[in-house]
Amino acid sequence: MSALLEIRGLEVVFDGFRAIDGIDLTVDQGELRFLIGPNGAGKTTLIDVITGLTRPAAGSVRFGGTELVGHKEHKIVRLGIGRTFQTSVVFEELSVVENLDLAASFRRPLAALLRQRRGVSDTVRAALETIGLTDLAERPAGVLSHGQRQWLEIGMLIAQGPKLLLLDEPVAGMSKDERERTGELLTEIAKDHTVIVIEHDMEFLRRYASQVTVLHEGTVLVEGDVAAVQADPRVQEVYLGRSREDAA
Amino acid sequence: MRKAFLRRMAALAILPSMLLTACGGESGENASGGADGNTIKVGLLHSLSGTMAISEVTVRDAELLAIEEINAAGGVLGKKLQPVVEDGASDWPTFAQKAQKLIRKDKVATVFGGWTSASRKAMLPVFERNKALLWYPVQYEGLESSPYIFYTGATTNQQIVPGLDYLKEKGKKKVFLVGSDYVFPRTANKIIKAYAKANGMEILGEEYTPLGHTEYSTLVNKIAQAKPDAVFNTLNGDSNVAFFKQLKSAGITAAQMPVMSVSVAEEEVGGIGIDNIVGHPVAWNYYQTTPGAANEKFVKAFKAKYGAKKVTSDPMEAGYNAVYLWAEAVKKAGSTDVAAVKKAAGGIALERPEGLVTIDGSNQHMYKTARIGVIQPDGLIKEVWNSGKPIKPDPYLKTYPWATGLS
Amino acid sequence: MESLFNQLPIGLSIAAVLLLIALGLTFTFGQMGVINMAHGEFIMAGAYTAYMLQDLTGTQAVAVALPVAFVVAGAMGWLLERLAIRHFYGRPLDTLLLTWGVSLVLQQAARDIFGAPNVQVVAPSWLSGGVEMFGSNLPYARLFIMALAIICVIAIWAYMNRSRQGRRMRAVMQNRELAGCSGVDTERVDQLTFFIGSGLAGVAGVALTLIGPVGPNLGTYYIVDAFLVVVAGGLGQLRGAVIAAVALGLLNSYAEFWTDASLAKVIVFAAIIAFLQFRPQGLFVLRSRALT
Amino acid sequence: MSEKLRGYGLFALVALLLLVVAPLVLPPFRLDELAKYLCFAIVALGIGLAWGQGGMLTLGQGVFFGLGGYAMGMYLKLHDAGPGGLPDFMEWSGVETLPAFWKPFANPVVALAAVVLVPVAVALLLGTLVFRQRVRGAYFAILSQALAAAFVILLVGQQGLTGGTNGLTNFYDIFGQDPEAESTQRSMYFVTALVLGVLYLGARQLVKSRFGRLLVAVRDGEDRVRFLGYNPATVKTITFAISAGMAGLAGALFVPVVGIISPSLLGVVPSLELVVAVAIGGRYALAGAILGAIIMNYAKTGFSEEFAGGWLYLQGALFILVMTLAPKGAIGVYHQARDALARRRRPPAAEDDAPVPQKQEVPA
Repeated sequence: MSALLEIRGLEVVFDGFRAIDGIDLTVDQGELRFLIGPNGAGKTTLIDVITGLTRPAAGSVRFGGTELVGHKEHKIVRLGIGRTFQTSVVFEELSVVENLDLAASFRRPLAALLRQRRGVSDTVRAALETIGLTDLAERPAGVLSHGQRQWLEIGMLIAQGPKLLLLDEPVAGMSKDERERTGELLTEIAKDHTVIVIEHDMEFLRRYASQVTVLHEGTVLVEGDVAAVQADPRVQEVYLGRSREDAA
Repeated sequence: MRKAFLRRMAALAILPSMLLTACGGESGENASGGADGNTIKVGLLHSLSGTMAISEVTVRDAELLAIEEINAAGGVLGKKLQPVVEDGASDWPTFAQKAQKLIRKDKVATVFGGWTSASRKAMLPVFERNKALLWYPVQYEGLESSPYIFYTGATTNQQIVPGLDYLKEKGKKKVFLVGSDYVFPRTANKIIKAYAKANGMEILGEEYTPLGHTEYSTLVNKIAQAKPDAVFNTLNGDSNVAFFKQLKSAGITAAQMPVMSVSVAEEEVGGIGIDNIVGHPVAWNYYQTTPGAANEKFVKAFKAKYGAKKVTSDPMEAGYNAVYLWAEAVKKAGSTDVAAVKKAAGGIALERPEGLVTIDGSNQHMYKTARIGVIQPDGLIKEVWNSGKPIKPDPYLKTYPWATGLS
Repeated sequence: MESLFNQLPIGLSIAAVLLLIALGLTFTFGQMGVINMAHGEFIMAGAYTAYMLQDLTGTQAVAVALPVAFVVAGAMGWLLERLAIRHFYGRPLDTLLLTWGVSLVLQQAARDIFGAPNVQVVAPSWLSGGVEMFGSNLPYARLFIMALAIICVIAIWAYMNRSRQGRRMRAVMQNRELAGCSGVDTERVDQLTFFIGSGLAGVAGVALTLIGPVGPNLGTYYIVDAFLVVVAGGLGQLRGAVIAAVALGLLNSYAEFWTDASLAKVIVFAAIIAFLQFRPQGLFVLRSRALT
Repeated sequence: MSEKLRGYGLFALVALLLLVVAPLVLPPFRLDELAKYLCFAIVALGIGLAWGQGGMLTLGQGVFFGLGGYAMGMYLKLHDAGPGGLPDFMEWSGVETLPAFWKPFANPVVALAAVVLVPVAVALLLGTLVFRQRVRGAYFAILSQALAAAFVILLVGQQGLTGGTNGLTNFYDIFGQDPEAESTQRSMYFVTALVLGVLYLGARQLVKSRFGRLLVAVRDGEDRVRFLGYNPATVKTITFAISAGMAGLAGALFVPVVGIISPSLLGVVPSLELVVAVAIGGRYALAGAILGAIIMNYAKTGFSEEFAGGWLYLQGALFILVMTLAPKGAIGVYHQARDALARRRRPPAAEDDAPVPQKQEVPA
């Protein structure tokens, strides 16, 4: 296995506040990596930097040997990195299938985009089946439930055909059943993709994670498999200490 | 999706049918021409809305007054005049289209209308191609003589040139030119520069500001630094207010640097603020205070009809005259036929509020007396100089040796 | 070279006018994201307030009218917010068009109430005359406007940073939901913001009677310039608006001095487009992590 | 398939009304007026595309209308002046030699190409500068408005080159026809109606294409679109350029239809009025944009013929009401009424053409 994503010496500063303070992180091809950490640890900021939304003050992010820092968002997507957001953003006025079709079409030349879509492409059909929204394909995305929207987002991600998927809290706000289905979806996707997941939900983590990285105050605190990380006293300190503060 | 489209198109289809029903009636009423039975239709085409409405409405009022008076005196050729009023909406293409409507649909005998040069230029082709008549009541930049337009306001040799004569007489040698950025000021200033060259005057500066401009501190500073004897002002509309206010607050008074204006009349004085403009000269052919029985009658009738606070001004009087001059030509021709009226109009002379006005048949402009006035503390304008006799109109300034090469 | 200096006070005085007309917008546009095209008509309302007060106060109308115009225009703004704008939050472009409709109605109303011609507002005698500065005459009227602009800026700054209400206003601006959850009555804050923003337009209107026409078209002469100041200055940023007004005022006066008034306007516009290439959000931006 | 046929059938019906019935029934003067409204409808179609579909509130379409109109007007002026001659306004403005940028317009092919290409080029340039920097929403609206203001000042100020406030007028020969002749006006009407029809079909095709779906996506979530691998700036710039090209074409048609092009048509207010018309007709439907432009201009003429001042009240009030009560405009109201009816008739409404849900615009 070779390293797909290599982050070295990353620093991000917001108005004097160091959101990320020197992170090194390596994710290998085919890995399913969970990122956890208390609020303000820098998880989302890290993903923002990888996807070009936030510019780092220092450091490098290399993806399959290509430096990502300085590229615009859509260029990074075109290199093969896809992401979701904490609050799902799907295009409510477009139908489910149109949402997926757009996600699958960005490699088409502009002239081809000017033609009307005829039928459903194989990529889109496969994505529809994976996320289980085939029955709702022609409905506008605006009528979907919260969980269905999250799945649609994941489906759009699959349709993009990326090499690396970044999921930001995919099960937040979901019912128990929905979490279950999302977990299965995740396992399914992880078979043939490299995935990084930000997640708070410990139970979800225990069930589906293998490799975990714990962030704290902008640095990597611990890295390892689930059991090792959970047993680590520093991790307990960070989470418990935090909760003690909150209670006070 | 198809269905949605279909329904949308259905909605779109309602519209033309609406138009059809609306216009069906109109085409029926069209059958009657401009001079049927006991009335003669005449068109009044001024801006009743938009930025120019403020000026043009008063001209329309004066024209309506004239029509009313003529009707009260028995009308023309035994028929009453029936005004058809249209709104040019301060928009030049609208002027062109409304002119076309008046000529083709209403079949009016003549049209009185326009104020800005732009509106006249827009209407000109419509009148020329349709061989219809337009009476244009405002002073303008000259260099035009359409066979289908009668110009009842001053051309340049009846306003700009006398204004310069007056400044020269007063010993003002160094002049600064200020104008709004459009055709009248630019043409006027070209004439002024030629005049200055021939008469030993010096032009210290020539500045234009966009229409509706209200920030004059830089310009006032330029003037203050140039230290001219006088300013020749061809600003238009609201810009005059800002200019005079800022000139006054910079401490420049009429006594040390008179500003000769050619677009400020009685109506504008109030808005500018009397104390901001008092003592400054203006050049026109008519003031509310111009002596004579004809003017007394006009002012009295106007105030009686529209209110005692209303003032009369040069363009209003020129519009009022236009109706009388046309009526006189129709009487002389014995018909409203355009060719006959044009032929009869030359040489018609009427005693008007501004004095004797004679139509020059060769260019369809008027012989007019030039009058220089000074703004009084009561807001009216007092005449301080006049040309003594009506000046022959010369829109191309052919009789002025210094003006060769201008047109 | 002399002109380099004597245009300076003129540029600053233009800046003061720009600042006065734009200050109200930094509230309504900046704090609430409402593009109020009727802002120009609130300026007009302020000017007509001064005109109306002349009957009572004679030539001191301008001084007396300042607070009255603030309340009159403020009340109009408050009414507009209550009746219409509050249904439009989150739809800035719709508000723009809505308020344009309002501005049309207000213009025509002014025409019907006060007549189409400009009216006269007599400047108080203590404002006639001026001082020499860098070889050019700076009229007292201009100094008055500059002083007024400075006072307004200080007052707003103090209000925003020192008063309880002002802090609430900033809280709502930065995070509406959070402020709402923390017990701030966001609706009341919106009303107040609109009242103050519109009131400032009224104050500007009174000041403008000293230098410009007072008529139904008054608002249309200033509205585009006012928005350009806010765009260049950055949303909701007082210091941005001040710097942008000064920069645009100076640019305008020097450009006009060396070219002419028409070209100066075009130059200013080109400069703003060029500036936005470097600072697309204006001079100062509030950082936010939210997407869109 | 039958629905598709009916759809085309209706389009054909409207075409029949515009191309056969209207010319037969309307007096020539009214037909010429309708032609003028159709010109505005073409601009409105472009606004519907840029604003309704793409979320770009362009308040400066008058600029592109003007560029197209002036390109056409310059050709006609030069044609009237003859080889080596000067347009009349240059003579009285003291311009003695033809300015260089006028020269290419003596060639009808160049002029006709410029009618579309110049506005498109300007829009591409502006779009690239502005959208690349993610200037959007209200900022874009204000900038486009300032552009209209600056453009008018420039046109008016350069009188010797552009005809100043007067604009270009008094054309004698429009491709061999007398512009004031009824036959010319009639054929110009047909040309305008045909152009509108073709552009409408083209725009509809665009909206239905993947690009059109992408455009809606950009409108509703520009930043999200980036993470789908598209550059929203490109999508917006292209759409803006298309709408500019439409406005340019409309301007070019306007010149022979009305016989004048002048700065008073291009400024802030006329540009805004068209946007308002689109909003009233229904911005989310292309047909709504066209409908709005025709109705509003028709109402404006009718109203101002009756009482001039009242028009401002009516326009303002109508507009406030539409924005408050029916932000989707006339077409939106029609859809609502239809859906309400459909629901009453068959309770489980089929969602084959669900109405556009209440849209939140992307804030700046």
